[in-house]
Amino acid sequence: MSTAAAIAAAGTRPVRIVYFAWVRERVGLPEETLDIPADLATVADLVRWLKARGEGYQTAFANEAVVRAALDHVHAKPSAQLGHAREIAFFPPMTGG
Amino acid sequence: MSTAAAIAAAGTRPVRIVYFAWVRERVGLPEETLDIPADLATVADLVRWLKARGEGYQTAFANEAVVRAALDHVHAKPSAQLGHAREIAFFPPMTGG
Amino acid sequence: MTPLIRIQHEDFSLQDEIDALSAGRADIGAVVSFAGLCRDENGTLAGLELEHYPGMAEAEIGRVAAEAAARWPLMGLVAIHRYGLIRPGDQIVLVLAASAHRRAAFEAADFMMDYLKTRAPFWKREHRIDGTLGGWVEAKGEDDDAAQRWEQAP
Amino acid sequence: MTPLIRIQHEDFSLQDEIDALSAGRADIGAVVSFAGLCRDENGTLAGLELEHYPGMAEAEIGRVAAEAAARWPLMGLVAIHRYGLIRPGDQIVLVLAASAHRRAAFEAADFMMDYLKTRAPFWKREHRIDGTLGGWVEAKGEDDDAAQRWEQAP
Repeated sequence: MSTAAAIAAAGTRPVRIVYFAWVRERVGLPEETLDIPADLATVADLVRWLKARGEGYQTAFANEAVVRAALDHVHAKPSAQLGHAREIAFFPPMTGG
Repeated sequence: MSTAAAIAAAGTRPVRIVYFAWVRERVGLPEETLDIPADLATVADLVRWLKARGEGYQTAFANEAVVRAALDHVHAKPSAQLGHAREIAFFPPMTGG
Repeated sequence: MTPLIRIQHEDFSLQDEIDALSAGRADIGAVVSFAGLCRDENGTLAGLELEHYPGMAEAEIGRVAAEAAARWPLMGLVAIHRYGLIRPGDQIVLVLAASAHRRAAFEAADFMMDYLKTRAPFWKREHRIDGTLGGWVEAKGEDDDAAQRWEQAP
Repeated sequence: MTPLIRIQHEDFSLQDEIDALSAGRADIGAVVSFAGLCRDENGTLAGLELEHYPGMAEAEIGRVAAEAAARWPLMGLVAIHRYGLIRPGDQIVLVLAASAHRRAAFEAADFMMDYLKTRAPFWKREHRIDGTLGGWVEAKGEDDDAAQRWEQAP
Protein backbone atom coordinates (compact mmCIF):
# COMPACT_ATOMS: atom_id res chain seq x y z
CA MET A 1 0.00 0.00 0.00
CA SER A 2 1.42 3.40 -0.98
CA THR A 3 1.86 6.26 1.53
CA ALA A 4 -0.95 8.21 -0.10
CA ALA A 5 -3.21 5.24 0.08
CA ALA A 6 -2.25 4.75 3.73
CA ILE A 7 -3.19 8.34 4.52
CA ALA A 8 -6.45 7.99 2.63
CA ALA A 9 -7.18 4.79 4.55
CA ALA A 10 -6.42 6.54 7.84
CA GLY A 11 -9.02 9.13 6.85
CA THR A 12 -7.31 12.24 8.25
CA ARG A 13 -3.96 13.98 8.33
CA PRO A 14 -2.68 16.71 10.64
CA VAL A 15 -1.98 20.19 9.23
CA ARG A 16 -1.01 23.43 10.88
CA ILE A 17 -3.35 26.24 9.92
CA VAL A 18 -2.36 29.86 10.54
CA TYR A 19 -4.48 32.99 10.30
CA PHE A 20 -3.54 36.65 9.97
CA ALA A 21 -5.06 40.10 10.43
CA TRP A 22 -8.88 40.15 10.36
CA VAL A 23 -9.07 36.50 9.36
CA ARG A 24 -7.21 35.72 12.59
CA GLU A 25 -9.56 37.96 14.58
CA ARG A 26 -12.71 36.41 13.13
CA VAL A 27 -11.51 32.83 13.52
CA GLY A 28 -10.48 33.81 17.04
CA LEU A 29 -7.02 32.26 17.09
CA PRO A 30 -3.68 32.76 15.38
CA GLU A 31 -3.04 29.11 14.58
CA GLU A 32 -4.21 25.60 15.21
CA THR A 33 -3.27 22.09 14.21
CA LEU A 34 -6.24 20.20 12.80
CA ASP A 35 -6.74 16.67 11.55
CA ILE A 36 -8.28 17.32 8.18
CA PRO A 37 -9.98 14.70 6.01
CA ALA A 38 -7.39 13.20 3.69
CA ASP A 39 -9.81 13.49 0.80
CA LEU A 40 -9.92 17.30 0.87
CA ALA A 41 -8.35 18.06 -2.49
CA THR A 42 -8.09 21.84 -2.84
CA VAL A 43 -7.78 25.04 -0.83
CA ALA A 44 -11.45 25.71 -1.58
CA ASP A 45 -12.38 22.27 -0.22
CA LEU A 46 -10.53 23.06 3.03
CA VAL A 47 -12.30 26.43 3.31
CA ARG A 48 -15.70 24.70 2.99
CA TRP A 49 -14.67 22.17 5.63
CA LEU A 50 -13.50 24.95 7.99
CA LYS A 51 -16.75 26.89 7.54
CA ALA A 52 -18.65 23.86 8.81
CA ARG A 53 -16.68 24.06 12.08
CA GLY A 54 -18.41 27.13 13.45
CA GLU A 55 -19.45 30.74 13.33
CA GLY A 56 -15.96 32.28 13.57
CA TYR A 57 -14.90 30.44 10.45
CA GLN A 58 -18.12 31.35 8.68
CA THR A 59 -17.53 35.03 9.42
CA ALA A 60 -13.87 34.85 8.41
CA PHE A 61 -14.69 33.15 5.12
CA ALA A 62 -18.01 34.90 4.47
CA ASN A 63 -16.57 36.29 1.27
CA GLU A 64 -14.36 33.44 0.12
CA ALA A 65 -13.12 35.36 -2.91
CA VAL A 66 -11.45 37.94 -0.65
CA VAL A 67 -9.48 35.62 1.64
CA ARG A 68 -6.05 34.63 0.34
CA ALA A 69 -4.23 31.40 1.07
CA ALA A 70 -0.67 30.12 1.15
CA LEU A 71 0.59 26.55 1.16
CA ASP A 72 3.92 26.17 2.94
CA HIS A 73 4.68 29.89 2.50
CA VAL A 74 3.69 30.03 -1.17
CA HIS A 75 0.60 31.90 -2.40
CA ALA A 76 -2.11 29.50 -3.56
CA LYS A 77 -5.39 29.96 -5.41
CA PRO A 78 -8.66 28.38 -4.20
CA SER A 79 -8.26 25.76 -6.92
CA ALA A 80 -4.72 24.82 -5.77
CA GLN A 81 -4.20 21.22 -4.66
CA LEU A 82 -3.42 20.92 -0.96
CA GLY A 83 -0.94 18.16 -1.78
CA HIS A 84 1.32 17.43 1.17
CA ALA A 85 1.28 20.99 2.52
CA ARG A 86 2.10 21.05 6.23
CA GLU A 87 1.32 24.69 6.93
CA ILE A 88 -1.70 26.35 5.38
CA ALA A 89 -2.29 30.07 5.88
CA PHE A 90 -5.35 32.26 5.39
CA PHE A 91 -5.22 36.04 5.36
CA PRO A 92 -6.74 39.19 3.82
CA PRO A 93 -5.22 40.86 0.75
CA MET A 94 -1.78 42.19 1.67
CA THR A 95 -1.30 45.84 2.60
CA GLY A 96 2.44 46.00 3.20
CA GLY A 97 4.93 48.22 1.46
CA MET B 1 18.89 108.15 -30.02
CA SER B 2 17.82 104.87 -28.37
CA THR B 3 20.20 102.76 -26.31
CA ALA B 4 20.25 100.08 -29.00
CA ALA B 5 21.01 102.66 -31.64
CA ALA B 6 23.77 104.09 -29.43
CA ILE B 7 25.37 100.65 -29.11
CA ALA B 8 25.09 100.09 -32.84
CA ALA B 9 26.69 103.48 -33.46
CA ALA B 10 29.49 102.67 -31.01
CA GLY B 11 30.09 99.53 -33.05
CA THR B 12 30.98 97.18 -30.20
CA ARG B 13 29.76 96.07 -26.81
CA PRO B 14 31.61 94.23 -24.03
CA VAL B 15 30.58 90.68 -23.15
CA ARG B 16 32.05 88.16 -20.77
CA ILE B 17 32.73 84.85 -22.52
CA VAL B 18 33.36 81.72 -20.46
CA TYR B 19 34.61 78.32 -21.65
CA PHE B 20 34.44 74.91 -20.03
CA ALA B 21 36.07 71.48 -20.30
CA TRP B 22 37.82 70.83 -23.64
CA VAL B 23 36.47 74.03 -25.15
CA ARG B 24 38.31 75.88 -22.36
CA GLU B 25 41.47 73.87 -23.00
CA ARG B 26 41.42 74.49 -26.75
CA VAL B 27 40.68 78.19 -26.46
CA GLY B 28 43.40 78.31 -23.82
CA LEU B 29 41.61 80.33 -21.17
CA PRO B 30 38.63 79.94 -18.85
CA GLU B 31 37.09 83.33 -19.54
CA GLU B 32 37.65 86.66 -21.18
CA THR B 33 35.80 89.91 -21.67
CA LEU B 34 35.67 90.88 -25.33
CA ASP B 35 34.28 93.87 -27.16
CA ILE B 36 32.15 92.18 -29.77
CA PRO B 37 30.65 93.87 -32.81
CA ALA B 38 27.21 95.13 -31.94
CA ASP B 39 25.86 93.76 -35.19
CA LEU B 40 26.55 90.11 -34.31
CA ALA B 41 23.01 88.80 -34.17
CA THR B 42 23.16 85.14 -33.14
CA VAL B 43 25.23 82.63 -31.21
CA ALA B 44 26.41 81.23 -34.56
CA ASP B 45 27.50 84.72 -35.65
CA LEU B 46 29.58 85.04 -32.48
CA VAL B 47 31.18 81.64 -33.07
CA ARG B 48 32.21 82.67 -36.59
CA TRP B 49 33.65 85.92 -35.22
CA LEU B 50 35.58 84.03 -32.51
CA LYS B 51 37.00 81.55 -35.03
CA ALA B 52 38.53 84.46 -36.92
CA ARG B 53 40.48 85.40 -33.78
CA GLY B 54 42.96 82.54 -33.96
CA GLU B 55 43.89 78.90 -34.00
CA GLY B 56 42.72 78.05 -30.45
CA TYR B 57 39.22 79.18 -31.29
CA GLN B 58 39.31 77.37 -34.62
CA THR B 59 40.23 74.13 -32.86
CA ALA B 60 37.64 74.64 -30.17
CA PHE B 61 34.87 75.31 -32.68
CA ALA B 62 36.13 72.95 -35.42
CA ASN B 63 32.87 71.04 -35.13
CA GLU B 64 30.41 73.82 -34.41
CA ALA B 65 27.48 71.42 -34.13
CA VAL B 66 29.07 69.80 -31.07
CA VAL B 67 29.79 72.89 -28.98
CA ARG B 68 26.91 74.04 -26.78
CA ALA B 69 26.22 77.60 -25.71
CA ALA B 70 24.43 79.38 -22.90
CA LEU B 71 23.31 83.01 -22.69
CA ASP B 72 23.26 84.34 -19.13
CA HIS B 73 23.08 80.78 -17.71
CA VAL B 74 20.37 79.58 -20.10
CA HIS B 75 21.02 76.99 -22.82
CA ALA B 76 20.90 78.58 -26.28
CA LYS B 77 20.87 77.18 -29.81
CA PRO B 78 23.22 78.46 -32.54
CA SER B 79 20.27 80.35 -34.01
CA ALA B 80 19.48 82.09 -30.69
CA GLN B 81 19.67 85.89 -30.68
CA LEU B 82 22.48 87.22 -28.50
CA GLY B 83 20.19 90.03 -27.37
CA HIS B 84 21.60 91.83 -24.37
CA ALA B 85 23.32 88.75 -22.93
CA ARG B 86 26.18 89.75 -20.63
CA GLU B 87 27.72 86.33 -20.11
CA ILE B 88 28.01 83.88 -22.97
CA ALA B 89 29.30 80.37 -22.33
CA PHE B 90 30.63 77.68 -24.65
CA PHE B 91 31.12 74.07 -23.59
CA PRO B 92 30.97 70.43 -24.77
CA PRO B 93 27.83 68.30 -24.33
CA MET B 94 27.24 67.81 -20.61
CA THR B 95 28.39 64.63 -18.86
CA GLY B 96 27.20 65.20 -15.32
CA GLY B 97 24.85 63.04 -13.32
CA MET C 1 24.35 38.86 -6.68
CA THR C 2 22.57 37.69 -3.54
CA PRO C 3 19.59 39.88 -2.58
CA LEU C 4 19.62 41.07 1.01
CA ILE C 5 16.22 40.71 2.67
CA ARG C 6 15.48 41.77 6.21
CA ILE C 7 12.23 41.72 8.15
CA GLN C 8 12.76 43.69 11.34
CA HIS C 9 11.15 46.06 13.79
CA GLU C 10 14.20 48.35 13.94
CA ASP C 11 14.54 51.40 11.71
CA PHE C 12 17.09 51.41 8.89
CA SER C 13 19.49 53.89 7.29
CA LEU C 14 19.50 54.25 3.50
CA GLN C 15 23.03 55.57 3.52
CA ASP C 16 24.29 52.60 5.55
CA GLU C 17 22.66 50.19 3.11
CA ILE C 18 24.12 51.95 0.06
CA ASP C 19 27.55 52.09 1.68
CA ALA C 20 27.39 48.37 2.49
CA LEU C 21 26.38 47.55 -1.09
CA SER C 22 29.13 49.60 -2.70
CA ALA C 23 31.94 48.92 -0.23
CA GLY C 24 35.10 47.66 -1.90
CA ARG C 25 33.79 47.82 -5.45
CA ALA C 26 33.56 50.43 -8.19
CA ASP C 27 31.35 48.80 -10.78
CA ILE C 28 28.06 50.21 -9.45
CA GLY C 29 27.03 53.40 -11.21
CA ALA C 30 23.44 53.80 -10.07
CA VAL C 31 21.53 53.07 -6.90
CA VAL C 32 17.79 53.70 -6.83
CA SER C 33 16.03 53.45 -3.53
CA PHE C 34 12.44 53.60 -2.44
CA ALA C 35 11.56 54.46 1.14
CA GLY C 36 7.94 54.08 2.21
CA LEU C 37 6.88 56.24 5.14
CA CYS C 38 3.93 56.03 7.51
CA ARG C 39 1.35 58.63 6.43
CA ASP C 40 -1.22 60.24 8.64
CA GLU C 41 -3.87 61.49 6.24
CA ASN C 42 -6.29 62.97 8.77
CA GLY C 43 -4.15 63.91 11.73
CA THR C 44 -5.84 61.17 13.77
CA LEU C 45 -3.23 58.44 13.54
CA ALA C 46 -1.10 57.38 16.50
CA GLY C 47 0.63 54.79 14.38
CA LEU C 48 0.29 51.83 12.05
CA GLU C 49 0.62 48.35 13.44
CA LEU C 50 2.19 46.05 10.91
CA GLU C 51 1.43 42.37 11.26
CA HIS C 52 3.38 39.94 9.12
CA TYR C 53 3.70 36.25 8.41
CA PRO C 54 7.18 35.27 9.67
CA GLY C 55 8.94 32.89 7.34
CA MET C 56 6.66 33.55 4.40
CA ALA C 57 7.52 37.27 4.40
CA GLU C 58 11.21 36.52 3.86
CA ALA C 59 10.45 33.72 1.38
CA GLU C 60 8.02 35.75 -0.72
CA ILE C 61 10.19 38.87 -0.85
CA GLY C 62 13.05 36.55 -1.77
CA ARG C 63 11.03 35.22 -4.71
CA VAL C 64 10.21 38.75 -5.88
CA ALA C 65 13.89 39.69 -5.55
CA ALA C 66 14.94 36.63 -7.54
CA GLU C 67 12.55 37.67 -10.32
CA ALA C 68 14.02 41.17 -10.35
CA ALA C 69 17.56 39.75 -10.46
CA ALA C 70 16.59 37.58 -13.42
CA ARG C 71 15.09 40.50 -15.34
CA TRP C 72 17.70 43.22 -14.78
CA PRO C 73 21.53 43.19 -14.58
CA LEU C 74 21.68 44.07 -10.90
CA MET C 75 24.77 44.38 -8.74
CA GLY C 76 22.87 44.72 -5.51
CA LEU C 77 19.32 44.41 -4.26
CA VAL C 78 18.11 45.17 -0.75
CA ALA C 79 14.61 44.89 0.69
CA ILE C 80 13.91 45.77 4.30
CA HIS C 81 10.38 45.68 5.70
CA ARG C 82 9.57 46.70 9.24
CA TYR C 83 6.84 45.23 11.43
CA GLY C 84 5.25 46.27 14.71
CA LEU C 85 4.07 49.76 15.60
CA ILE C 86 5.32 52.46 13.25
CA ARG C 87 4.73 56.15 14.04
CA PRO C 88 3.53 58.70 11.47
CA GLY C 89 6.47 60.00 9.43
CA ASP C 90 8.61 56.96 10.24
CA GLN C 91 10.04 54.61 7.64
CA ILE C 92 8.23 51.33 6.89
CA VAL C 93 9.93 49.79 3.90
CA LEU C 94 13.12 50.17 1.89
CA VAL C 95 13.98 48.81 -1.51
CA LEU C 96 17.36 49.52 -3.02
CA ALA C 97 18.52 48.39 -6.46
CA ALA C 98 22.07 48.87 -7.74
CA SER C 99 23.31 48.49 -11.29
CA ALA C 100 25.95 49.82 -13.65
CA HIS C 101 23.40 52.16 -15.23
CA ARG C 102 20.32 53.96 -14.04
CA ARG C 103 17.59 52.44 -16.21
CA ALA C 104 17.96 48.94 -14.72
CA ALA C 105 18.15 50.32 -11.19
CA PHE C 106 15.00 52.44 -11.62
CA GLU C 107 12.99 49.64 -13.19
CA ALA C 108 14.06 47.00 -10.68
CA ALA C 109 13.22 49.20 -7.67
CA ASP C 110 9.86 50.11 -9.20
CA PHE C 111 9.10 46.43 -9.93
CA MET C 112 10.11 45.36 -6.41
CA MET C 113 7.74 47.87 -4.82
CA ASP C 114 4.80 46.96 -7.03
CA TYR C 115 5.21 43.29 -6.14
CA LEU C 116 5.96 43.87 -2.48
CA LYS C 117 2.67 45.74 -2.20
CA THR C 118 0.61 42.88 -3.61
CA ARG C 119 2.59 39.79 -2.60
CA ALA C 120 4.47 40.38 0.66
CA PRO C 121 2.40 39.06 3.61
CA PHE C 122 2.05 42.23 5.69
CA TRP C 123 -1.13 43.83 7.00
CA LYS C 124 -1.54 47.32 8.35
CA ARG C 125 -3.94 48.38 11.08
CA GLU C 126 -4.53 51.87 12.38
CA HIS C 127 -4.06 52.96 15.97
CA ARG C 128 -5.74 56.30 16.59
CA ILE C 129 -4.53 59.09 18.82
CA ASP C 130 -7.75 58.86 20.85
CA GLY C 131 -6.61 55.41 21.95
CA THR C 132 -9.06 53.45 19.82
CA LEU C 133 -8.09 50.79 17.39
CA GLY C 134 -8.88 51.69 13.79
CA GLY C 135 -9.67 49.26 11.03
CA TRP C 136 -7.35 47.14 8.95
CA VAL C 137 -6.11 49.11 5.97
CA GLU C 138 -7.84 47.89 2.82
CA ALA C 139 -5.87 46.69 -0.18
CA LYS C 140 -6.04 48.98 -3.19
CA GLY C 141 -7.03 47.79 -6.62
CA GLU C 142 -4.50 50.21 -8.06
CA ASP C 143 -1.72 48.18 -6.44
CA ASP C 144 -2.83 45.10 -8.36
CA ASP C 145 -2.96 47.19 -11.53
CA ALA C 146 0.56 48.46 -10.85
CA ALA C 147 1.87 44.92 -10.44
CA GLN C 148 0.12 43.89 -13.66
CA ARG C 149 2.30 46.34 -15.61
CA TRP C 150 5.22 43.95 -15.24
CA GLU C 151 3.51 40.85 -16.56
CA GLN C 152 5.14 39.81 -19.77
CA ALA C 153 3.04 39.08 -22.81
CA PRO C 154 2.74 35.29 -23.33
CA MET D 1 7.25 72.95 -2.23
CA THR D 2 10.65 74.58 -2.73
CA PRO D 3 13.20 72.28 -4.36
CA LEU D 4 16.52 72.05 -2.52
CA ILE D 5 19.49 72.29 -4.87
CA ARG D 6 23.08 72.05 -3.75
CA ILE D 7 26.29 72.06 -5.78
CA GLN D 8 29.11 71.06 -3.48
CA HIS D 9 32.36 69.15 -3.24
CA GLU D 10 31.41 67.47 0.04
CA ASP D 11 29.76 64.06 0.16
CA PHE D 12 26.13 63.73 1.19
CA SER D 13 23.99 61.33 3.22
CA LEU D 14 20.76 60.05 1.72
CA GLN D 15 19.33 59.33 5.13
CA ASP D 16 20.04 62.87 6.35
CA GLU D 17 18.31 64.31 3.30
CA ILE D 18 15.25 62.09 3.72
CA ASP D 19 15.08 62.88 7.43
CA ALA D 20 15.28 66.62 6.70
CA LEU D 21 12.51 66.34 4.10
CA SER D 22 10.14 64.40 6.30
CA ALA D 23 10.87 66.10 9.64
CA GLY D 24 7.74 67.35 11.38
CA ARG D 25 5.29 66.12 8.78
CA ALA D 26 3.39 62.91 8.08
CA ASP D 27 1.93 63.49 4.62
CA ILE D 28 4.85 61.98 2.69
CA GLY D 29 4.28 58.32 1.85
CA ALA D 30 7.02 57.68 -0.70
CA VAL D 31 10.56 58.89 -1.20
CA VAL D 32 12.45 57.74 -4.27
CA SER D 33 16.11 58.52 -4.47
CA PHE D 34 18.77 58.11 -7.10
CA ALA D 35 22.42 58.05 -6.13
CA GLY D 36 24.98 58.11 -8.93
CA LEU D 37 28.37 56.62 -8.06
CA CYS D 38 31.79 56.96 -9.68
CA ARG D 39 32.43 53.80 -11.72
CA ASP D 40 35.83 52.41 -12.62
CA GLU D 41 35.15 50.22 -15.63
CA ASN D 42 38.69 49.04 -16.31
CA GLY D 43 40.43 49.22 -12.94
CA THR D 44 42.57 52.09 -14.25
CA LEU D 45 40.74 55.05 -12.75
CA ALA D 46 42.16 57.14 -9.91
CA GLY D 47 39.11 59.35 -9.95
CA LEU D 48 36.79 61.52 -11.99
CA GLU D 49 37.33 65.26 -11.98
CA LEU D 50 34.03 67.06 -12.27
CA GLU D 51 34.12 70.55 -13.71
CA HIS D 52 30.97 72.65 -13.53
CA TYR D 53 29.65 76.04 -14.48
CA PRO D 54 28.98 77.83 -11.18
CA GLY D 55 25.77 79.79 -11.22
CA MET D 56 24.37 78.08 -14.27
CA ALA D 57 24.54 74.65 -12.59
CA GLU D 58 22.23 75.80 -9.78
CA ALA D 59 20.01 77.74 -12.20
CA GLU D 60 19.62 74.90 -14.70
CA ILE D 61 18.96 72.22 -12.09
CA GLY D 62 16.48 74.67 -10.57
CA ARG D 63 14.64 74.89 -13.89
CA VAL D 64 14.54 71.09 -14.23
CA ALA D 65 13.26 70.84 -10.65
CA ALA D 66 10.57 73.45 -11.34
CA GLU D 67 9.43 71.38 -14.34
CA ALA D 68 9.25 68.26 -12.19
CA ALA D 69 7.30 70.14 -9.51
CA ALA D 70 4.83 71.32 -12.15
CA ARG D 71 4.30 67.81 -13.52
CA TRP D 72 3.98 65.75 -10.34
CA PRO D 73 2.36 66.41 -6.94
CA LEU D 74 5.62 66.51 -5.02
CA MET D 75 6.10 67.24 -1.34
CA GLY D 76 9.87 67.41 -1.54
CA LEU D 77 12.57 67.49 -4.19
CA VAL D 78 16.30 67.46 -3.56
CA ALA D 79 19.15 67.54 -6.06
CA ILE D 80 22.76 67.50 -4.93
CA HIS D 81 25.61 67.38 -7.44
CA ARG D 82 29.24 67.18 -6.39
CA TYR D 83 32.20 68.70 -8.22
CA GLY D 84 35.96 68.28 -7.93
CA LEU D 85 37.80 64.98 -7.71
CA ILE D 86 35.59 62.00 -6.95
CA ARG D 87 37.10 58.59 -6.19
CA PRO D 88 35.83 55.32 -7.67
CA GLY D 89 32.88 54.03 -5.66
CA ASP D 90 32.11 57.47 -4.21
CA GLN D 91 28.82 59.29 -4.67
CA ILE D 92 28.51 61.95 -7.38
CA VAL D 93 24.88 62.93 -7.55
CA LEU D 94 21.71 62.56 -5.53
CA VAL D 95 18.13 63.14 -6.56
CA LEU D 96 15.34 62.62 -4.09
CA ALA D 97 11.63 63.01 -4.81
CA ALA D 98 8.93 62.78 -2.14
CA SER D 99 5.21 62.44 -2.67
CA ALA D 100 2.12 60.98 -1.03
CA HIS D 101 2.29 57.95 -3.33
CA ARG D 102 5.04 56.05 -5.06
CA ARG D 103 4.19 56.56 -8.74
CA ALA D 104 4.78 60.33 -8.66
CA ALA D 105 7.98 59.92 -6.65
CA PHE D 106 9.40 57.32 -9.04
CA GLU D 107 8.55 59.28 -12.16
CA ALA D 108 9.83 62.60 -10.83
CA ALA D 109 13.18 61.13 -9.74
CA ASP D 110 13.55 59.35 -13.08
CA PHE D 111 12.72 62.57 -14.97
CA MET D 112 15.14 64.62 -12.87
CA MET D 113 18.02 62.26 -13.63
CA ASP D 114 17.32 62.11 -17.35
CA TYR D 115 17.34 65.90 -17.55
CA LEU D 116 20.27 66.39 -15.20
CA LYS D 117 22.35 64.17 -17.47
CA THR D 118 21.63 66.21 -20.58
CA ARG D 119 21.12 69.74 -19.21
CA ALA D 120 23.18 70.27 -16.05
CA PRO D 121 26.51 71.95 -16.92
CA PHE D 122 28.96 69.39 -15.56
CA TRP D 123 31.82 67.68 -17.38
CA LYS D 124 33.75 64.62 -16.28
CA ARG D 125 37.39 63.93 -16.96
CA GLU D 126 39.33 60.81 -16.04
CA HIS D 127 42.41 60.76 -13.84
CA ARG D 128 44.23 57.46 -14.19
CA ILE D 129 46.05 55.52 -11.48
CA ASP D 130 49.28 55.75 -13.50
CA GLY D 131 49.18 59.51 -12.92
CA THR D 132 48.19 60.48 -16.44
CA LEU D 133 45.20 62.56 -17.30
CA GLY D 134 42.56 60.67 -19.28
CA GLY D 135 40.15 62.19 -21.75
CA TRP D 136 36.95 64.04 -21.13
CA VAL D 137 34.07 61.61 -20.81
CA GLU D 138 31.94 61.71 -23.95
CA ALA D 139 28.24 62.41 -23.80
CA LYS D 140 26.03 59.45 -24.64
CA GLY D 141 23.31 59.59 -27.25
CA GLU D 142 21.25 57.30 -25.05
CA ASP D 143 21.05 60.08 -22.45
CA ASP D 144 19.43 62.37 -25.01
CA ASP D 145 17.04 59.56 -25.94
CA ALA D 146 16.19 59.06 -22.26
CA ALA D 147 15.40 62.76 -21.84
CA GLN D 148 13.25 62.66 -24.98
CA ARG D 149 10.90 60.17 -23.30
CA TRP D 150 9.49 62.99 -21.18
CA GLU D 151 8.68 65.38 -24.03
CA GLN D 152 4.95 65.84 -24.20
CA ALA D 153 3.17 65.53 -27.50
CA PRO D 154 2.43 69.01 -28.92
